[in-house]
Amino acid sequence: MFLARIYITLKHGVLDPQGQAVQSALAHLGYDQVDDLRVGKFMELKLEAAGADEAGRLVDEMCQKLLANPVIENYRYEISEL
Amino acid sequence: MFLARIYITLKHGVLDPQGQAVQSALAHLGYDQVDDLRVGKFMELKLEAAGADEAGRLVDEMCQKLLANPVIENYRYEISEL
Amino acid sequence: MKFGLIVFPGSNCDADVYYAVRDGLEQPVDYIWHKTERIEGYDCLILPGGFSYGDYLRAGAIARFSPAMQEVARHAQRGGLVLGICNGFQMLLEMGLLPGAMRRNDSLQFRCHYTYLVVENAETPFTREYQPGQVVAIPIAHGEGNYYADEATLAELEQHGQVVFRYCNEAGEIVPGANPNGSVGNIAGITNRAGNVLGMMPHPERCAEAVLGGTDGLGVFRSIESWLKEGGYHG
Amino acid sequence: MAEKPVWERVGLTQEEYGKIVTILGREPNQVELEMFGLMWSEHCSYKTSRRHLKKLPTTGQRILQGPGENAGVVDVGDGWGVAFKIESHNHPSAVEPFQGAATGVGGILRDIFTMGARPIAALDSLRFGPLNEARGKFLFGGVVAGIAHYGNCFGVPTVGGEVYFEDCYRENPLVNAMCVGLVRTDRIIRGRADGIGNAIFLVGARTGRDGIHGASLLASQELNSATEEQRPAVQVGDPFTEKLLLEACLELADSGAVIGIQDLGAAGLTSSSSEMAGRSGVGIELDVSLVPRREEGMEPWEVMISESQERMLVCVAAGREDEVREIFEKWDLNAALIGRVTGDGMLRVKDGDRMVAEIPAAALAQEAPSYDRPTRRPAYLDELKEITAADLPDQRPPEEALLRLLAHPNIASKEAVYRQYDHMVQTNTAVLPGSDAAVLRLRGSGRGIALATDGNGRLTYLDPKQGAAMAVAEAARNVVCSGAEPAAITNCLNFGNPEKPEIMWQFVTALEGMGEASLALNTPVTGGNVSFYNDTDGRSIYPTPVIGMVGVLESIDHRTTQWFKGEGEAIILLGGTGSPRLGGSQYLALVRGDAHAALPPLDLELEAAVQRTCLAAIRRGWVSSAHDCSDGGLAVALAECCFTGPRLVGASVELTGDDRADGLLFNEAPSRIIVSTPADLADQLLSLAREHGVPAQVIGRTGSDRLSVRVNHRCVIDRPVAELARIWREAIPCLTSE
Ligand SMILES: Nc1ncnc2c1ncn2[C@@H]1O[C@H](COP(=O)(O)OP(=O)(O)O)[C@@H](O)[C@H]1O
Ligand SMILES: [Mg+2]
Repeated sequence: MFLARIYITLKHGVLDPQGQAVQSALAHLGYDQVDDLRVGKFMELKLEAAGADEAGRLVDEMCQKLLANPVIENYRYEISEL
Repeated sequence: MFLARIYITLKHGVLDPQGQAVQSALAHLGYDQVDDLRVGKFMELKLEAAGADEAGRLVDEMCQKLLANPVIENYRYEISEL
Repeated sequence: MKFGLIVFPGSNCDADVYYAVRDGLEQPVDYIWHKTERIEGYDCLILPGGFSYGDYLRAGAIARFSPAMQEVARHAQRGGLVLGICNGFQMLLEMGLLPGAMRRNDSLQFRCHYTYLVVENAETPFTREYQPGQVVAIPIAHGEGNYYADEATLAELEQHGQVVFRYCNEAGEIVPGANPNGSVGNIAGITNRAGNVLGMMPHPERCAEAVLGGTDGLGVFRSIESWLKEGGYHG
Repeated sequence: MAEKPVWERVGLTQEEYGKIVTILGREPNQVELEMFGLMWSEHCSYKTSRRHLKKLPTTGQRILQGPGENAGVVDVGDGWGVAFKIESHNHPSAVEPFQGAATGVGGILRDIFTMGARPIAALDSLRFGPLNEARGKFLFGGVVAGIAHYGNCFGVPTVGGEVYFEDCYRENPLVNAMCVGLVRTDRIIRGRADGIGNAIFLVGARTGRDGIHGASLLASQELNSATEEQRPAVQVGDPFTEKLLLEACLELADSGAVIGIQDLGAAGLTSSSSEMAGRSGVGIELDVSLVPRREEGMEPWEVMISESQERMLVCVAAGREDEVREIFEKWDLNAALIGRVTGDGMLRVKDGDRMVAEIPAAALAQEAPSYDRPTRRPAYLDELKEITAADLPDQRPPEEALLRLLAHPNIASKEAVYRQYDHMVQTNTAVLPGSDAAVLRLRGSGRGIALATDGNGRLTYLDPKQGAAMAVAEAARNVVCSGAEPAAITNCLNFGNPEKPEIMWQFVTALEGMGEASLALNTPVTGGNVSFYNDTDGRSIYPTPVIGMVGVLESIDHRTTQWFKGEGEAIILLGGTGSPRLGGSQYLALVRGDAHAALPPLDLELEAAVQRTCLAAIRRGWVSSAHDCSDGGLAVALAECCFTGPRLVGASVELTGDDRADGLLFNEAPSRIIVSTPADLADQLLSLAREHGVPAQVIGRTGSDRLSVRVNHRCVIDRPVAELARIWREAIPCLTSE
């Protein structure tokens, strides 16, 4: 059994309205030293696989097919054995 | 200048509708070896601070005040110098 | 009697509530910009629906820091009436005036349609013009209305009659099929312990006029009116 | 490999490049070339369509603003105008359905509030490939969610629209968004920059590299694997910023400091500045270094053509600049003074002190090339036959056909779509989605408006002229059924590659039909949008003109819905039992696999008379329900009358005619309306129809919990309404959850 941690982020240059709004809310709260705030997704899942390589291959596939939107998002992931 | 990576996840025991939906969509695609999928948020931000400790303290405050909702969410973060 | 309606960047049901109070209830009402630091002379403050700050991060999370929100909290503390509708309910949760939190609808989709609600507590200042157990038709329109509270909190809510509205079917049965968003216990609206703060996901202002297809929502406004007339706290 | 010639890199021809050199009297520099490339693209210049669009009727009593501005405006009385327009976002939605559709909504909203109008309603007309395929589901789900995301957050009710599924839209979906706004007639703002020395502000979101070489180029060429490469250009919509921009712009309009406003759409700053200057016959000088940026290191040409969303160009009276700054500050938006109006007609772009472009503004906007492309009548039209029920080998039991039609996604309930849209916000929606047209009350006036979109690519493919006319007729019929008088239309013309003579013929011929129908039904065209190059790997979509219709209700009390209200009422069919021809019908597609055959005829005089009769009867208070017959013919329309309301009402119907039962039940001849009326008023209604020269007959009565239909005294349909309703309701949710 493996644990996958997946990080999905907006591609560079793609507008992040959410990040903008959160950053300006932080600024209003006095945290004006904050910059370049971007909001992405973080997923955790468990999966059965023959080995870490196999698990990585599967997770990569899932990201491409469903978890990330390749048109505007990048993804990366970490696999660890449970 | 520091980079903060913030991970916000739903607390254990709080049902995650999004995680469930994604997991069942994966199962539809044939990935039925996946389990316990949870969807959270991932934020990256840059900030000025006197040192890593100070940066950590600030990020922790921001999480408590705004970035996470303590009723249903947990957060953790990593600070690295840029 | 005077109503105050707090307007946030991204509010979009503010005018609807305004007209429901002004034309439906025929009572005076003012818009109050969220940056207002001193709010005096209002008997009921309303947080309208919409997408304050785009609902980015979490619905209602950013709005709670507006200066006007401190005034709303102060008004509530003194026993004044506060009504949060939809996004307003979400704000009340985020600022802790009401317990619990909202998650995304279990369908993961925005939902807009009429729902049936059963009035579980008809003794609050917001529901006293309804009959206990009355079934009313009031529309919802939200993507994050999936109410959550832990078991202890839920038990408290139940024990003190704080669950005011639940989603039900036309016959008034509280069944899973009548739950549009996955809320625990089909909860659609709750009050605080003192009963002077109500948060509800459905939009009573959308059915306060016959031309809109229903008037069941008017009961919420009429209740507030009668409560105030009978000596409820005036700001 | 030889390098591409410069003109090709910006999508122009050698001749067009030559014309630019003549205009400038020199070679263009890179900034200028990029600007010309976009402005002279098909998408921005209408170089193919312009001369043909001119033939549409555009004037009428109610028309306050026809084509040429950001939106048309009709007079609805009491000093109020309704601004409205429809626009396509087909190619961006094919690449990224959610954001493509969302930014499509954002764009059309801006077109409305640039006019000084507050958006009060949105509609969407959508086409996808089959819903039982993964791509169809993916695009459908993403597009609907994207429209919901933007419209709901912005706070405009999405009150209507249409969705069809056909093979030809598999790779190239259609996403047409319409917006309707309300404006005081003396407060209409236009996209002008009058008055030398007046200030030019860029307001709203900051500028990034969004959509550079994206939207306009995408819309001006066919989709193929090369377009995949353009993905990084995808724009993300920010409805929250748009909402702030709306409030700020309307506040600015109230201040009286505004001379004109122009939204930034395709070709961004280039098109907005040159169009404003062009309309006013002035010049504009602006400095790109003053443009607030989101990204570092942007070149002047990138700033000039960026398609970042949620921005407006505003011309403000000199001396009142601070008022603008104050208003935008209140709404946490940028307002940058980037230039001034000049007197010499030149668009001058500086980067600080450096001049980077100098072009006559009119050359970019109004003097773009215009082509009279060759046309050829497509050969397939000559092969179409007339098919009637008798030509179909064996008759299916009509009841079975009805059940299958009700479950077809083109006919089944669209609730799965519109329940994702907030269709009630602003509390004006008096008839919610689910009837022939949406009705909005106009607060305080006692009047209302009815809104519908209609288009039928299949019919237009089979007969471009009549198909386009039928779209106008159906849209008008829909608003009439809702109690409104048709007032004006906007159109979105979705076609294939116009460089193919057959496509061009479809386009020109469809416009003729649209023009004729608009004249006959007294609904002038106030504007619209053309989307060409809807082809994938050489195959074109059906020619799909979509009509957005605005009708006016004299009194909101005239609003009428399509469903039967109660027992014992007379059911009257206005317009007759139709035509034996089955071409284009859902029924023919069902039994034969395709519907390619000659269309039933359209008689515009009859159409107008049917509509007049229905409206007169509604105004006299005789009509309990009115529903037009369209997809699936009379049988499907009857079933819908039974189960689309808040409670189910059965009906027993008796038809007679020469045609076979399936022909009578399922033909899709136009100009027919099913009306229900209290039994004692039926005779009056029939004689009213006679006065208008409209065939009309009582075909049955409401009552019971079944729909029973007899044709020539033989029972052909007899089913519980609840069962029909279930089939119709569950079809789309079922298909999408598979
Ligand atoms: N099919 C059409 N029929 C009539 N007018 C049209 C049509 N297509 C475009 N127009 C008009 O041409 C002008 C330019 O259209 P468009 O480029 O879509 O406007 P915008 O720049 O506001 O997006 C508009 O005034 C529009 O109403
Ligand atoms: Mg425009």
